[in-house]
Amino acid sequence: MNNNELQELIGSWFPNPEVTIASVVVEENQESSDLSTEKNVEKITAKEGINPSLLSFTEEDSEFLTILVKPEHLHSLMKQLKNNPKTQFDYLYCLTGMDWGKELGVVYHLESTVYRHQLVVKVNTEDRENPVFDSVCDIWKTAEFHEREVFDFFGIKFNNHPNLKYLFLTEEWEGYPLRKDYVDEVNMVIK
Amino acid sequence: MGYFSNIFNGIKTLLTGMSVTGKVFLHSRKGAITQQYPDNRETLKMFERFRGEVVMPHNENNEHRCTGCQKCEIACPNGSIEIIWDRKVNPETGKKKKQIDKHIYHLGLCTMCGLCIEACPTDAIVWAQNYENAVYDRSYLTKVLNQPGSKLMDGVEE
Amino acid sequence: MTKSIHQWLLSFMSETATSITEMVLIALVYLAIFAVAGLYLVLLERRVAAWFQLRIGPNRVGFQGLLQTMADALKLVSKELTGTDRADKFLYNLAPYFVIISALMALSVFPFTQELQAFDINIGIFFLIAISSIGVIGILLGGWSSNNKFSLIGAMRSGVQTISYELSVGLSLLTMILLTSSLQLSEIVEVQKNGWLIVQGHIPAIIAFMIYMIAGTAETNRAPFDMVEAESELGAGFHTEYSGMKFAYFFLAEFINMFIISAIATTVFFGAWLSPFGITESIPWLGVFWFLGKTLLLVLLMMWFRWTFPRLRVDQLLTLEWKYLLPINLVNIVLMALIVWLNLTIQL
Amino acid sequence: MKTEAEKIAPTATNINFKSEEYFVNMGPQHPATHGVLRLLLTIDGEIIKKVEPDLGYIHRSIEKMCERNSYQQIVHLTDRMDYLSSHINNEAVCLTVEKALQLEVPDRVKVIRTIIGELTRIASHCLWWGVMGMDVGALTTYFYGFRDREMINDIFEETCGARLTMNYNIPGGLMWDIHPNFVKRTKEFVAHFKTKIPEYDRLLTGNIIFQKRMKGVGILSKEDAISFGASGPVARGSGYSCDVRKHHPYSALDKVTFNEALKTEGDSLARYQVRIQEMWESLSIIEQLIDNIPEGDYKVATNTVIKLPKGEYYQKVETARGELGVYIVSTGTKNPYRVKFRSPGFSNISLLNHIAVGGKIGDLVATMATLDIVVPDIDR
Repeated sequence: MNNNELQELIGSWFPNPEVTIASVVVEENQESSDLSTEKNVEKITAKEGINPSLLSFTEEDSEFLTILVKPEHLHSLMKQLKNNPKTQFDYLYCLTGMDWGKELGVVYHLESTVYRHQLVVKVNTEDRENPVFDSVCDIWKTAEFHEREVFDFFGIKFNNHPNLKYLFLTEEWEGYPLRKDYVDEVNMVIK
Repeated sequence: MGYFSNIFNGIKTLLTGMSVTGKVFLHSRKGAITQQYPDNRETLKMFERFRGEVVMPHNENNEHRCTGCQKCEIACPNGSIEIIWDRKVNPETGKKKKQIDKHIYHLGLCTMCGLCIEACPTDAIVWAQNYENAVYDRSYLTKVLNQPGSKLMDGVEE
Repeated sequence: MTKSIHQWLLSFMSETATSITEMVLIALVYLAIFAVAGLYLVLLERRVAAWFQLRIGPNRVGFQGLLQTMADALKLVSKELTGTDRADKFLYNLAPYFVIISALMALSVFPFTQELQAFDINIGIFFLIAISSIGVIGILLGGWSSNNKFSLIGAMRSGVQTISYELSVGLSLLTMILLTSSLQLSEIVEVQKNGWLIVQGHIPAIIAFMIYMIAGTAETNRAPFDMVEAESELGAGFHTEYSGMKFAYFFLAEFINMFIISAIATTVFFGAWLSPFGITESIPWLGVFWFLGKTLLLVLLMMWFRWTFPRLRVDQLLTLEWKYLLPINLVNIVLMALIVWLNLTIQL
Repeated sequence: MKTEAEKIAPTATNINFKSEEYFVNMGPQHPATHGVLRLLLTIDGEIIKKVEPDLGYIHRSIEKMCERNSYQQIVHLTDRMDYLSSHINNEAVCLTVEKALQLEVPDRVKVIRTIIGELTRIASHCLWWGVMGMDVGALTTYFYGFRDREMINDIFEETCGARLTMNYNIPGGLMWDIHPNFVKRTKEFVAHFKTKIPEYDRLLTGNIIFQKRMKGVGILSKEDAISFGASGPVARGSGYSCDVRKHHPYSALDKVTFNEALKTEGDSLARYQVRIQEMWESLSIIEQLIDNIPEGDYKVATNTVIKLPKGEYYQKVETARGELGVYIVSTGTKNPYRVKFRSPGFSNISLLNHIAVGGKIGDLVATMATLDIVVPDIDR
């Protein structure tokens, strides 16, 4: 699938409540039954049908299609991405913690080993004191270690993680080293 | 029968393995790859691109090519180069010109990445093929690359 | 010469005192010779390993590194003895002596020449097997008392391994006893004047020899059966916590044991000091070299094993013994018995 | 009330022991962990019940260091990650920067990068083979592996100036042109090594003890390999086709033909055979390219200060251990805003617990050797 088709398909999972219920139902039915028919008509409806408060798409500044999703919908979106036979993103090849300055976030790079299409999912939170996201390690087992790494360096906690404790750092470590506001006057040399 | 063929195949593979090491054993006299290091200092020659340490070549008049532009200092990722420089008046032209006082090189911090030599516009610093860099005290690793009393070679401009 | 010493001692001592003094003297001489011999086996091992591995090996101390092990021994003697907290101190200190003494005791019975045999008892082979299994007690003690889990695992492996392979060593030697009908080492050599036993017994003897070498390698805990030490798994196994001279005892014992296993093989399969054309019978002192030469060849073979093969896993070690070596061994004894009964041996 | 053992091992406190289980601390100084990796083992007799890796003993936070360095300076830091495939790491960063700058490097650069990359892969596999043998107890393999690796290191030293941390790539090309002897020496090596791989097979691969040690040990299914994010020979041993060189070819890899080494068994032996097969494939790639290195420049000029346009850039390459991803977020300044290295070893070590449980201690060591761990690559 190319990026447009992906965007269309994923958008349909998060319908805009302002669009009439009837059209949403039609959309979903079409989604599950036949995608190819009335493609042009549907594309317009699908793009309008996305709930902008839940997730948004962007393709600028990146070679991949990027989805920005709200934290509360992260897990359900990921589960769909993995399990939906049309997307099958079964390979989480990179999980990156991010400090955007104001917000903290996680970036997921996904690939499907069946279709070989790629996708980036981002999730951000403004809560710097106690940032929490849902863990995806029940979907991809590799996330277990990667999320622990993010917990080490950014202090982002993950719900339902089986073994969330420091992986690299010692247990008595204070602060989160990869955050932009981390200061260590002894060990950090700043030119 | 599988039992016995297992045994015979097993023994055969073991003997094949032993033939490999046995062959090496028989040719051990000339096959050894050991370098008897301190003994072969005379014959041990490094390749001309080998990165041993950064040096500044001087010619017979005790002149170097460093203009003190500090490009190497900026290029260095580890801060292993420090340049102490001054503006001095050139007696002939009467113009003020940048001149290095000391080109300090911390071998202990250097990762031999070669970015300083890439950055140098006048080829003032080059790689030396010196490989015996062990010293008894860390302070010996801080070196001043320009020789005392040396000055800039004529005609070298940025 | 021994007679003249005996006469001289008898001239000022009672009979009992004389024999005790003689025993002590002989023991001291043996001890000195074999401690040095063990050290040189270490050097040999290191050089041979190097030759197998495209290296040169130690060649700095003395001519061709001949003094290397002396230097090593000096270093080991002068090293600090360290131990762990809460180790069982008594057993911990006792363990190395078990290992080294059992190794040295076994040396006393070998017939180096017709005359040079310290102790010619009529149960020679039995004595050797019995003595060589005492060493494992030392290993078990050392591993147990070190208060280190790796040592403990190593010791337990050692127990399992030695108990199993003891059987194969015993049975393969028993196969040969059928030919000699004596346990006394001097008589075993005597029988071989009509040809080495490995020739006399042909097929079953060769099978017995192969089994003996495999089981013997396992007995000495050498690669590919070095479960006990297994440095990539257990660090150093049972002697992880030993240092200095106590470690040296374990180390030396391993090499002396290797020598013993090869020496038994030489005696039982390859005619000890006997040479072709009876040279060593007319010039007896040559027999020592003849004996040592054969032994060293077998030692070399064991080193060749060590520097070629990967290590077995502990369950495969037991599979090899109980599923392969032991049944073959039992069948082999019957085969040998048939051959002896039907007079099918080859007599030169 | 804590028991004595729990006091000694503070990180073991959350492990629930059964009465017959005990806890062994394997590493950080242990011959089989290939560096400073610490494994917390829960063992019942000889049988592994749980493996928990404890990382971070050589974590240098390269990702944070990158944030204060310029793009040229980042390259040499990646040498220190997976030091056995340092050239490929350098290449990954350079490719990312070039992609962001939309810089087309000359064909000569691409071909040279690919040849040296494949040589690096062979060198890494040589070392792995030697250490693999040593881990299962065949000590001699180590020296044979090093003998052949030494030839490659000499080639590197002559051309790149260093044997291990070469830093031969710069954004926009190469630091220098190849040495005049490079082609000759590489051909010599290829001819030499073709006689040596069969020797490897005769010494170790065919050996009955080795076969018994490796077969059916540490089985990883294809689904698990994907789910655990495994890559490189580890995943290909499970039949998961994941070679970045095939699926997302970079440099000159789209110009050559080679087979992706694949095995379906998923055990330690399969992973071993995949690596041996990869050495043959790398040789064939080198042979295809070595005679036709195109003429041209060895670099294109870039600005002294490289500023990437605002955006996010991701590039993956196939190192000797698997898929290395470089993720650079730029805000348009001369330093990257965030750099993430997706290292193959980190994902591969996470599946150790999954495949080692139920085996013996010896199996654990053998399995870990087939994962081909480089600790600085895991810790970064």
